[in-house]
Amino acid sequence: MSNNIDLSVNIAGISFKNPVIMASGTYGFGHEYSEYIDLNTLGGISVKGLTLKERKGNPPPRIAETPAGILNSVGLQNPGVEVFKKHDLPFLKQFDTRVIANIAGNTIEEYCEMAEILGDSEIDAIELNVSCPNVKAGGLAFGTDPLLIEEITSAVKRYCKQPLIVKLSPNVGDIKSMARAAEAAGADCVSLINTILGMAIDIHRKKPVLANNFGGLSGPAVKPVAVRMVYEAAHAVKIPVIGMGGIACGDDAVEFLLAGAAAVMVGTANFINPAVPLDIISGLKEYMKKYRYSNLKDITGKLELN
Amino acid sequence: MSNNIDLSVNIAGISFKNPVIMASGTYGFGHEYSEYIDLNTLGGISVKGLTLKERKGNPPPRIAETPAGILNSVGLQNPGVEVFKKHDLPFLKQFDTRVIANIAGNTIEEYCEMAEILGDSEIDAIELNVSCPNVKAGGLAFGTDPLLIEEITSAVKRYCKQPLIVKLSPNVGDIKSMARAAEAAGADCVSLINTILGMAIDIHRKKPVLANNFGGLSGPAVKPVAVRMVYEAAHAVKIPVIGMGGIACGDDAVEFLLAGAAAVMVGTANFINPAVPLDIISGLKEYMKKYRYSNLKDITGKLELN
Amino acid sequence: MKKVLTEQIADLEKLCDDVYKMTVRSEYVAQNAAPGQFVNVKCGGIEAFLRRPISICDVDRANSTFDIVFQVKGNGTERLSCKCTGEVDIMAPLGKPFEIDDRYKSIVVVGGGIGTFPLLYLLNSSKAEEKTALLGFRTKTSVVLENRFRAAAQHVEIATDDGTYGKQAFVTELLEQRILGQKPDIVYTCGPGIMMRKVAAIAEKNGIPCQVSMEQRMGCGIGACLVCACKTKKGEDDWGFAHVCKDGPVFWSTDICWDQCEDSR
Amino acid sequence: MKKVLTEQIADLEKLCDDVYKMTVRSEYVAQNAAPGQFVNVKCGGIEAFLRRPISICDVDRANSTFDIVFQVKGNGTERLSCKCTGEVDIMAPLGKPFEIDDRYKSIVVVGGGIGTFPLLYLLNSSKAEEKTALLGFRTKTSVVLENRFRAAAQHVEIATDDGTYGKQAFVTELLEQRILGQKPDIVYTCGPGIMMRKVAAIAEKNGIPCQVSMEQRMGCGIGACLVCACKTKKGEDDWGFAHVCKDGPVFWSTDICWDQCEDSR
Ligand SMILES: Cc1cc2nc3c(=O)[nH]c(=O)nc-3n(C[C@H](O)[C@H](O)[C@H](O)COP(=O)(O)OP(=O)(O)OC[C@H]3O[C@@H](n4cnc5c(N)ncnc54)[C@H](O)[C@@H]3O)c2cc1C
Ligand SMILES: Cc1cc2nc3c(=O)[nH]c(=O)nc-3n(C[C@H](O)[C@H](O)[C@H](O)COP(=O)(O)OP(=O)(O)OC[C@H]3O[C@@H](n4cnc5c(N)ncnc54)[C@H](O)[C@@H]3O)c2cc1C
Ligand SMILES: Cc1cc2nc3c(=O)[nH]c(=O)nc-3n(C[C@H](O)[C@H](O)[C@H](O)COP(=O)(O)O)c2cc1C
Ligand SMILES: Cc1cc2nc3c(=O)[nH]c(=O)nc-3n(C[C@H](O)[C@H](O)[C@H](O)COP(=O)(O)O)c2cc1C
Ligand code: FES
Ligand code: FES
Repeated sequence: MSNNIDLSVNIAGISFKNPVIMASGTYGFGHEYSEYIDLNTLGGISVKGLTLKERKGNPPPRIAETPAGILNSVGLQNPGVEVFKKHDLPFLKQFDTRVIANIAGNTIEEYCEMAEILGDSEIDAIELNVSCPNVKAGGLAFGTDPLLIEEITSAVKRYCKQPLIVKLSPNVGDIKSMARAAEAAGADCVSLINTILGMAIDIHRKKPVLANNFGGLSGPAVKPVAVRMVYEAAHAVKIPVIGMGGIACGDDAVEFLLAGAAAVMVGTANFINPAVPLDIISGLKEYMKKYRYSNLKDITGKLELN
Repeated sequence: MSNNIDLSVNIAGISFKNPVIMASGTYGFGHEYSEYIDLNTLGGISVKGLTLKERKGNPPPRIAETPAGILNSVGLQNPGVEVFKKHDLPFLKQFDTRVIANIAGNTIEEYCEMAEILGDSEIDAIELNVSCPNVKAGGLAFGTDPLLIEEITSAVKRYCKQPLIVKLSPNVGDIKSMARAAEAAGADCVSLINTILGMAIDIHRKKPVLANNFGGLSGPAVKPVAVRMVYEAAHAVKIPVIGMGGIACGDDAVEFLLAGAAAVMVGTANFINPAVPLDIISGLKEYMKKYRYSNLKDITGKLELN
Repeated sequence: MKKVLTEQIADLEKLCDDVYKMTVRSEYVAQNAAPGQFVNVKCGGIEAFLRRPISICDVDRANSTFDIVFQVKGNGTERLSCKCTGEVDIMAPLGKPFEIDDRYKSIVVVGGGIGTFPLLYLLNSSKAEEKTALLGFRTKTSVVLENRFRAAAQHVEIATDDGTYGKQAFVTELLEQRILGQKPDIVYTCGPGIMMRKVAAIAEKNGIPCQVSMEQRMGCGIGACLVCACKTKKGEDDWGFAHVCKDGPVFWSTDICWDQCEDSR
Repeated sequence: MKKVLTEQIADLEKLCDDVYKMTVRSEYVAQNAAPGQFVNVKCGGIEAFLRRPISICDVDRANSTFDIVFQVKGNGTERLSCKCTGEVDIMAPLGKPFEIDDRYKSIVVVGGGIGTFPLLYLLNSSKAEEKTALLGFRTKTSVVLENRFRAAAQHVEIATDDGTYGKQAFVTELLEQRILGQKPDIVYTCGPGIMMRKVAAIAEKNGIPCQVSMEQRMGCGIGACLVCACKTKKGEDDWGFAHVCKDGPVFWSTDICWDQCEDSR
């Protein structure tokens, strides 16, 4: 009986063999980690954020270590969506795992164009990274205004052949309204949290550590904030939620599932231990075995408030 | 020359002998820590958040440990402002250190009444904790809406005999507008960050660890977010800024000063090491000695962006 | 002025499975501690960020050492169980001790699991004429330090949940039987909340004063942060939150509002 | 499939002040490493959260060990300097090694400070007929492992900033003098960015190929996270960000855009 543990989950019509998905920007296009772990074991991979044209990214340093976390400011270095489609996607499609294309743009038109370009590709879903500055709205991130989220989601949805995941930014006062806006505009799923805006200062140079001055915080430090936001989002919308932020072991993943996530994403933890997705999967199984759960449905959203 | 280090700072007309102030809610009314450290060495103490009437606080557990941080949900347990004035303030006034009364209310009227009650007391400043739910606005925290911040600040300011510090909540999308609202309404200073809303889950009980379900995150984990917000606030307003969030050593304090803080507050770190304020003060001095600074003005706001 | 102490670890012994006894050299604690008080130990690094409260299990004044006995639960105690040499950073002694008084000629201590050990220090410090220890453990292998209890008390009775050692019974049943025989002047108890509540009820029913040693998650450990709340009675129909680290960990059982104190740690 | 390795520490030696040499037993690294590659070490806990990249200083194939030499800078290297026994958790060998080729009959390595040590492995691996080591240190006490360099190269010249040992000169001046005497077939350099930039300029001016070993703050250490960017030339007038962990740490000096690579770590 305890052998009948089914880790599969269906999100927006796509079935994942397990709920452990690699978070965008932390796993490249899978090449590097494929030397350390069998990508067939993964639930899915969300690829490095893609833009319409190649982007060189920000100058270094692009990373700063902080207590139990990191700040990064990669600045979306990527070869552009077309190159990805031609060169990187075929590599990923060798594996039996779901591939999610994480896309970012400066204008709604850019997002739409990318969705269109990806329409005839083999990707399984599109993840809309709305943490980017909206150049038309004077650099305000799309993801910090529910109206902008609605606008961009419904626009992209029209061009989208695959299920659409909207990845929410945590740099907001009310995450619920952001999740609701995405849902109302037709998102099939929301994922969160993206990184929290932060800064680290080199007190000897009297300058920020990051060349870009500001960066996004990720890793264990953000976990309690992420769990709270995932709980709030999952209780604000009916579409599935993918939770992430600081997950480093099976127990962490269980926290997010209980809070309402249908699946989780794992980012920063890979840097310290490339085998961490396997540890998370087996930790999850152990937890389910202990409590005789056979299905993720027995966990997702099962948190009871005190 | 290197002996002439002056750590004093004047904020809104009050002079602090050094910029290291104990953060509200982490130092009680000073009694307990006075057994471990000479309170005369401190720049100041912001007392446990006061309410108009006694508050019993939330049921336990009120604390959860998280990576490099803690969540707390004390729920403002305190004897009420009158009892504080009569029983606790006299104890604190034995010491040569600044005493800041941190106040919290459910309505603007409550805040005003407290400010009035404290008007003829020996406290040196009032710190407005605007992270409380505004019962009239349906429980929305005062501190997450610039209009509410303006309203409450200008109302309290009218009753306030002492300088008014407005303590900002980090649970907002745009901290700059909150700081500006406080300044526009007559605040003499803003302090930040208060705790970040979070949640920790006991996966075995399938319930949040905290009886109150949600709690506020503090400690080293939040430092990069706090430094960023302090930088943003300090560059948005002309009034002085008091920075806090995860400070645990002199170098941490320097980060906040460089980011623009005139002084810092120290909370969670006291729990681990009651001597931490002294360590911070001496760390600060060492830094100043190393770079031959004689005055905090040589540090505050001196961060150069890359 | 009180100080955070950096003391030498004199010994670390694995008592069973996941229970360890650490002996720490500390003149200050040996001289100043009282039964029921605890130490707040830094277990290490940012991984176990907060200090961990552990009761003092016994004090050896002559040798200036004290013992703590702890069970590995999570990150903190895990790290502590690896420190067999070197120093520990502690705040101690903390909290309100058990009330020891000449009035109490006959005492009974009721301990459950890891909660039994602080009662050893109490037995060793009490000058009562008749000392009884009723100790409950899960199973035979978890019965440790029995000899030290036998040396400290005239009567020691042990119960295990599975009957593999001593009586198969709850320790509360031992207490009920004991009281039938002879009513002690006071009952002291430490262990799981549900057990202490039962002990308190039995004592109160029999008109015996009872002290309980409460647990709660802590921040500062000294009464400043107010997180370690314990619901207690205040006057006739009122209640309030006392604090385990400062007002406790030892309380009179009749002061506790058990509805919220049972097992919410 | 590559693996994260858990290897035994064979030895830890303090070379001077704040510089340590650690010898690690690792069949895998000893068999598979090449000069210029690095190991990414877990220094411990959440305090030093990320791994730390440290170059391989030498390999002893026969004994299946390798050495790293590191300077204590912050939390991570501090912790590493306390590990004299037990295991280390490493990812290794990582990165692109120096190009060693029979074409290069006469080689010069130019090292500065902590950057000198990986060049030892290179010297020991190269089959060049004439090997020269030009090493720059701060002061006399920081000159360590000199004997091993003398055993690995025919010519060893040492410069110190303060003249307390060897010549009082910048190591780049030693290079200029050396080239005046005889032009080597290749120059390899590792050290502070500003030094390597100067070395590269000297080599390029003299038409000598030059390889440099770059540093940058890292995340994953294997090329997935893209944080360890290094500005490099790409075609005629274009440039891009290569990645030190995967495309480097060793680059041809002419590929580097020095404006952003100097000392931005
Ligand atoms: C006054 C007092 C005396 C104690 N005496 C002993 C003793 O003598 N021997 C012993 O083995 N244990 C004792 N405990 C319980 C002990 O403090 C916890 O088992 C320990 O803190 C768990 O830490 P951890 O890192 O291993 O577990 P984790 O679960 O990782 O701890 C996470 C956090 O929760 C807190 N926590 C978890 N369980 C408890 C608990 N039961 N009580 C208080 N805080 C908790 C921890 O301190 C930490 O902050 C005592 C507790 C109190 C309050
Ligand atoms: C390819 C490569 C090879 C290296 N080889 C050696 C060597 O052989 N010996 C040696 O002593 N040092 C070497 N370094 C530098 C070494 O990695 C840093 O000194 C070390 O990471 C500092 O860590 P810390 O915790 O002591 O300092 P902290 O300042 O506390 O580190 C904070 C963060 O910044 C990073 N960081 C700080 N300085 C550097 C730096 N110079 N380069 C890269 N990351 C940095 C750390 O890895 C960490 O993530 C090498 C660096 C690289 C990139
Ligand atoms: C180096 C790095 C690069 C990232 N790049 C992207 C990106 O391109 N697109 C995106 O949506 N999120 C990006 N993220 C955010 C992660 O996908 C994830 O939301 C965040 O790191 C929180 O998860 P973690 O704590 O498990 O890392 C990046 C994170 C890191 C650390
Ligand atoms: C246990 C606890 C209680 C707190 N109570 C209050 C309070 O009553 N009023 C307030 O303004 N802030 C309160 N805070 C927030 C702190 O004053 C401070 O803003 C926050 O903890 C960040 O600083 P730190 O990381 O140094 O702790 C409390 C924090 C903690 C940990
Ligand atoms: S732990 Fe801080 S008051 Fe008890
Ligand atoms: S460190 Fe991740 S790409 Fe180089």
